[in-house]
Amino acid sequence: MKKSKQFWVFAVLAIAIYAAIQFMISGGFLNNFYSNTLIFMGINIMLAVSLHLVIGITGQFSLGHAGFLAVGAYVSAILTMKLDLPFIAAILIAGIAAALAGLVVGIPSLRLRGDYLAIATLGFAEIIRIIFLNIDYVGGAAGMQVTHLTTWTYTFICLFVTILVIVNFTNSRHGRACIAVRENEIAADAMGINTTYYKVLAFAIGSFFAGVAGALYAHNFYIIQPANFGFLKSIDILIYVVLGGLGSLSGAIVATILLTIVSTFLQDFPETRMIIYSLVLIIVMLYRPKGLMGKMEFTDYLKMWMKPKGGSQHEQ
Amino acid sequence: GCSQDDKDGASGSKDSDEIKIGVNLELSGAVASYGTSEADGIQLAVDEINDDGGIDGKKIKLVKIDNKSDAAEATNAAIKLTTQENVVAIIGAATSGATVAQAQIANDNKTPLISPSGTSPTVTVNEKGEVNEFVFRTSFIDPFQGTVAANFAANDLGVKNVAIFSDNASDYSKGLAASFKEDFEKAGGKVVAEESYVAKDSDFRSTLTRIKSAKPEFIFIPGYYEEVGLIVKQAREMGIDVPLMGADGWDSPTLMDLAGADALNNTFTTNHYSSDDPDGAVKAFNDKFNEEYGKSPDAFNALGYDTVYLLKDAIERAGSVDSTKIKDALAETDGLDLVTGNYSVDENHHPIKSATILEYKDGEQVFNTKVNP
Amino acid sequence: MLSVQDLNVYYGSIHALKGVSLEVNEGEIVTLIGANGAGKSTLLKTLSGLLKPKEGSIHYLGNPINGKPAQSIVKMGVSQVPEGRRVFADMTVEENIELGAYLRKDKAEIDKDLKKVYSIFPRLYERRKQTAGTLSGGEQQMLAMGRAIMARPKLLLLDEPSMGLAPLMVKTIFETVKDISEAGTTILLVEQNAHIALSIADRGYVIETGRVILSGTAAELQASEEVKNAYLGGH
Amino acid sequence: MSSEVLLDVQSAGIQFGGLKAVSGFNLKINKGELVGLIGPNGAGKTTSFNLLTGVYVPTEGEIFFDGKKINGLPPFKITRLGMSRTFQNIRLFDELSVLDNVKVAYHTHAKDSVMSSVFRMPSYFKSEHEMETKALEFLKIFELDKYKDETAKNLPYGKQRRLEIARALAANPHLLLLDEPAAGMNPFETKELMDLIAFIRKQFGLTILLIEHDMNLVMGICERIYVLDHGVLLAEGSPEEIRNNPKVIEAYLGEEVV
Amino acid sequence: MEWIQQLVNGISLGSIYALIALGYTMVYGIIKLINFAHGEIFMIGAFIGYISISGWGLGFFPALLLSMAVCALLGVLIERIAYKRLRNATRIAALITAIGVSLLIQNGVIYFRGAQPAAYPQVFENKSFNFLGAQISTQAILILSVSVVLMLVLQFIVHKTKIGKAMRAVSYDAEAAKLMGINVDNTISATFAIGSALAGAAGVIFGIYYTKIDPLMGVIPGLKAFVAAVLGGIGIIPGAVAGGLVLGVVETVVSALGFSLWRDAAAFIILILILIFKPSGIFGKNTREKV
Ligand SMILES: Nc1ncnc2c1ncn2[C@@H]1O[C@H](COP(=O)(O)OP(=O)(O)OP(=O)(O)O)[C@@H](O)[C@H]1O
Ligand SMILES: Nc1ncnc2c1ncn2[C@@H]1O[C@H](COP(=O)(O)OP(=O)(O)OP(=O)(O)O)[C@@H](O)[C@H]1O
Ligand SMILES: [Mg+2]
Ligand SMILES: [Mg+2]
Repeated sequence: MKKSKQFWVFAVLAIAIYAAIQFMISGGFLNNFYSNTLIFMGINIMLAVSLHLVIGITGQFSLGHAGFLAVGAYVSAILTMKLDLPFIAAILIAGIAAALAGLVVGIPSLRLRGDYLAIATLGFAEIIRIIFLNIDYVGGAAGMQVTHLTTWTYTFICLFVTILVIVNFTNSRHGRACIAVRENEIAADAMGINTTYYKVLAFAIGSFFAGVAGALYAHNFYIIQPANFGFLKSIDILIYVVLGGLGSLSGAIVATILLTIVSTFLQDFPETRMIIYSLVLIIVMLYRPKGLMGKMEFTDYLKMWMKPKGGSQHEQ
Repeated sequence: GCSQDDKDGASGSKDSDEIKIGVNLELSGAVASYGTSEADGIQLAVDEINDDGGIDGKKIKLVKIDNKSDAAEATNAAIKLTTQENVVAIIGAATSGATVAQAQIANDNKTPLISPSGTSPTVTVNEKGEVNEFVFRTSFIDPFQGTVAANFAANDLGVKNVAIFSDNASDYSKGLAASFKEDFEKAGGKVVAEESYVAKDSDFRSTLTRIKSAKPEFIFIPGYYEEVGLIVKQAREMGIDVPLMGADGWDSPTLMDLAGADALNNTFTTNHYSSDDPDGAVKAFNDKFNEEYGKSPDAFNALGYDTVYLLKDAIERAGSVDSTKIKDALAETDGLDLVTGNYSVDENHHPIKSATILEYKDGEQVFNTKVNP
Repeated sequence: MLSVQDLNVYYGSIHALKGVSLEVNEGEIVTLIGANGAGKSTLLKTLSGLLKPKEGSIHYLGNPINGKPAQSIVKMGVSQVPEGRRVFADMTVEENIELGAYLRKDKAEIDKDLKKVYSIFPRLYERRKQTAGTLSGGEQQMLAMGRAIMARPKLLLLDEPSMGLAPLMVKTIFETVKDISEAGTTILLVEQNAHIALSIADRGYVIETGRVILSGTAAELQASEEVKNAYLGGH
Repeated sequence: MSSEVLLDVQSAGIQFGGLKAVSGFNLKINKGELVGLIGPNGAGKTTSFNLLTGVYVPTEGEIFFDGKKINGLPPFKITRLGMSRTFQNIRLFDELSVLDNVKVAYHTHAKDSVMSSVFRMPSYFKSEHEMETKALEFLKIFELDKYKDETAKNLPYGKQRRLEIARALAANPHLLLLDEPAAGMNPFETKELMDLIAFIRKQFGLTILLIEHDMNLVMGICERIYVLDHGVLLAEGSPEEIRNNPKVIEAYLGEEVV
Repeated sequence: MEWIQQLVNGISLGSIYALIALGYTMVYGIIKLINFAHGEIFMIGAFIGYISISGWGLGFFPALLLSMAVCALLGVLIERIAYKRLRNATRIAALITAIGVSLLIQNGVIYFRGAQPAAYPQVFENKSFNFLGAQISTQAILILSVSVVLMLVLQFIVHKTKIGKAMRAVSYDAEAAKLMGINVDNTISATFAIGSALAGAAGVIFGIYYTKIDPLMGVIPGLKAFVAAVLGGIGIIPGAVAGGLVLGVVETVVSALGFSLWRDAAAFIILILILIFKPSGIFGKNTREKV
């Protein structure tokens, strides 16, 4: 079938990218700085893509993604540092713990709409952060030192799985149900869709991958502190999703890559860095209010390109 | 770290007539005020040194990176400084957390890292108790000031029942509170109230009300002047008139403005130095800073400034810009006179500095006692 | 009174009006009929200044008004009852009606008109303290009409005023339209219900995919085979 | 009219604040009937639809569908029992394609689980295929198949109405509720719609309840008509009876009627 | 006695939140924009007051008025430059721009003056008097009364004046508002002007009450004001004050019980509980979309 061919193209392309980069890292062509930037980028993409499922696909305005990142980071750190579990197990359990946290947060709050939901999720994320702040077992404000275990390979595999699962989910009847909830909740309900179930499901899946990202995050930056997971972190993730184009997974990826590059590049201008960064944000939004890619995906462009007179085709 | 063996060979900057020093500070984000203050102090010192002909004829070139008060960014910045910029050493970060985030990188890349104000013991000694070979600090560690304050309260002020009001978001503050408590209880005193606040709060009245009803004779407030100024002011407004005491985090001319001279009467701090110390170096620094920035320096300015001189001394003694030699020289620093006091380093890379106890009297910081480690 | 020449309007790349020209004389009721998506609403929105035409001119009382902001066109006496009612959902019925008179300053006259609106639509009076969003579809349509009447327009643009109304109410609305017209207001009426529209109109235009394809007096159009087949349901 | 009762509303009602929007509403529909619901604006017609479909929970009375009590059930459960509707103000999934709009409605009849779609197991492809063919079938009936890839919100109004009906049909209902399906259509289009309603009713063996103000349509195709006024039932009967009912004429139709 | 004192503490903290939330909810209610830059306008307001009092020696009232005027202007400027183009874009897009503006102002101020705090000069003597054993400061009373008075004024403007009705009309349907002859651009500018002037006033009063101002001072109060506005019901002016007071009292009570570290968490738990039982805030009408 056509869809499965698409999958294989995607898979081969992904493996090629992975191999090329891995080769450059082990061959010493990419120094530590670049490989670390790539890892950072990968983690950010996972965060953006998982939030995209919640906001872009299901239309639930969550401002609490950093909370699930925190759960993943802390749980995985406890597992590797205190319980000496292998990293892979820590990654998985971190995802599951974050998904559970997603359920706990989602079930009461997803009945709220719009900004009320935003503030409730923000509140939950802050509560999560404050809980970690007050647990001495994980170091309180001083945080927890974590061994560096994240590698490009781990990052890539997790990223690949994240994208694959979310793309496949989106392009299924379940994903369509989520989009229907986004487009018109009342009509979705009237069409027999259990809107609460799908909202919570999307939220839990999104949280799961945020948790996985958290595990990679914790094991990449040597230390985790509650201060790293404040609401500004949630906003950073939100920016990726919106800047790329709400509803476009490709957009979320492109925006994350671009912003990470911009941010890295701006390190050379420490005093004006945030000024330029904020100007970039404002200008992009002013000139591309629908985000860099609007609702388009790479595959849409590909189709348009292969079928020049194909008009407006929309997949998903 | 397999690609790091080119460290000594290919790093072009090391043979040039410049010494590249990385600066990895909180220039934006939540604690930008600490980072920017230190950056000012650092810049002043570097300008001075360069105007004087540099270190062994080589000019210092700073490579500044803003870590946005975020540990992840700090890690990233440290990697950039070590692997891209090939700096000789890194100064930063202002907070312990962001410094710890770089410690491993400094060790792996054999680049000395000096935190001007990372006071937590874990900055230089990791959780397993091993010393981070390449990591140093300019400031005291927390326990030392806590001990000094506890002894001062118990012996000099002779109080028995005290309260502690610390900043839960800061490991600095928590560390001080813990060591104060331990030593004060050892000295036979009693802690009748232990309360916390969170940095960036502005209203402390409800907790102060609680403290007041515990009737302490003395309150230890280890925190940064931004909050302490408000705490002192609000405490006095609420009729709490017992002696208050803090540590070097209090040191800033702004504290006086925030709290008001009256409120600050009957308060004490431990500090590295006294800015009205007649000692020439301190006065010269004060004047120069005033001239350059149009304001009086605070502790962060001074620590940033001193960090550059600490490094300069090590490079001169190492006689080379080889990182390992600089590290060795840093570890042997002994009796170096800095603005923030006479500095030596112990085997845990903790500084051995004398502390001064200052008292605020009608808007003036007055020298009270000097305590040697 | 209103003269439109060669109007071209786009939505992005969609060419919605392709060279539309029409005239409305003082005191007339002119109706626009046309299938769904023909561009009728687009035309009315352009006349009110909500859309900017790419080409062409609109003259109202001899003055060019194309490109002017909506509020200055309203000030000149052009008022519109928009498609889909567009009432201010969270404001009360009364507040909605009062907003119709936003640009007027004559308090006494406003009160009089308010009473008049309530007498035309007693249902609105019953519901005057209710928020407009909870009104039934028909009630909202009445409200939108009432709101437009409050502006005392010289030219009233009506976009499908009978949509969703009960038969009795349709009658009331069209009687009201006639009354308003007799009181001296010129009317441009967009309507799906071509029977009724043509029965009260003086003249009409037929629009199809952005073009005027037919025009004439109401009687002429009612008699036209083309109109009969396409818009009157074949009889 | 001796066949099975499909919908049985027993003195249902709802109150908003002080306003009794609908009260003491009794309605019985047999399997296979086509029933009209008319009444002045604000009479409570849409509200009674909302009661039936679970959008509002009745504050009084009971509703039985296919013998089951359904008041209090959430809308999606009622839909799954076999009742679907269109809305007075069109509510499409604006950004979805025409085809996907219909697929969403078929959703409840597909079987593949979340896991099977995420891991693209055979049941996923089977169910996608089934959904696609079914959806296309419905689109064809409504002559919308050539717009299948168009974004729903870009359709002209009349086509949007048709799409809404197609979507409601794809939910595979026994009872279809249509709220003013002919609103905004000209007489010609209304005529087409009447034929279409008659067709789908026969094709799918549907029972239909519709709200409409266009008397040509109501009188033309409904077998029985209920008249609501001020939230209470004013009359019930055949089109002929209703047309000549003086109370209905006074409250709703006006003197000179079709 | 301690409890009366704590209640007084809570109310005075709450009135500060209320004061900031008023302007927030105003802009929020009308434009439906979560104006993240509100906290930064508040900060600018505080700095203008500071400069005019300690730099130019102005008195309290002239400084307050000046700060309100400059902030109003700044608010309008921001709206015209950064938000106007996004009127037809999604609300989240506008939110991101607002975040951008907020970062820009914060970091712009840091760039020009550094991140260190400044201390407000003492403008008037802060006397405390004793009420049932609790210390009440005159400034706390001033803040509470200012908040309540402003609330009444705003409520009057929005519900009783023509411009207020125009604002509400614009908020529900800008296009239909145009058809009423309402100048939508000017109405929105007026909304921003009023909201920002309120932020400016709050900044000056905050400065006087708490003494410390810094470039990041707007972040937390901005967030708290947002929470207060939502708690009270988005766009509902008395709701902002009620939300602010509830927030203040909850935080204080939690601290008073000795859980000061859980203070913010408790505030959010209360928020979430309230929203669960009252999904559109304390004063929000539970209007469901009519189907
Ligand atoms: N906002 C918009 N964006 C893009 N296209 C639009 C927009 N509004 C209308 N159109 C398109 O412009 C054309 C004319 O639309 P318009 O609303 O003027 O039709 P109409 O004659 O009023 O139809 P109806 O009888 O359904 O109201 C249609 O093809 C419609 O799809
Ligand atoms: N959520 C609500 N809150 C308050 N009143 C409501 C609500 N929903 C409906 N109403 C009121 O109930 C009455 C009935 O409304 P409904 O929409 O059912 O009328 P309808 O018969 O469908 O009219 P129309 O033919 O005009 O659509 C109206 O007066 C309306 O104002
Ligand atoms: Mg139209
Ligand atoms: Mg209705």
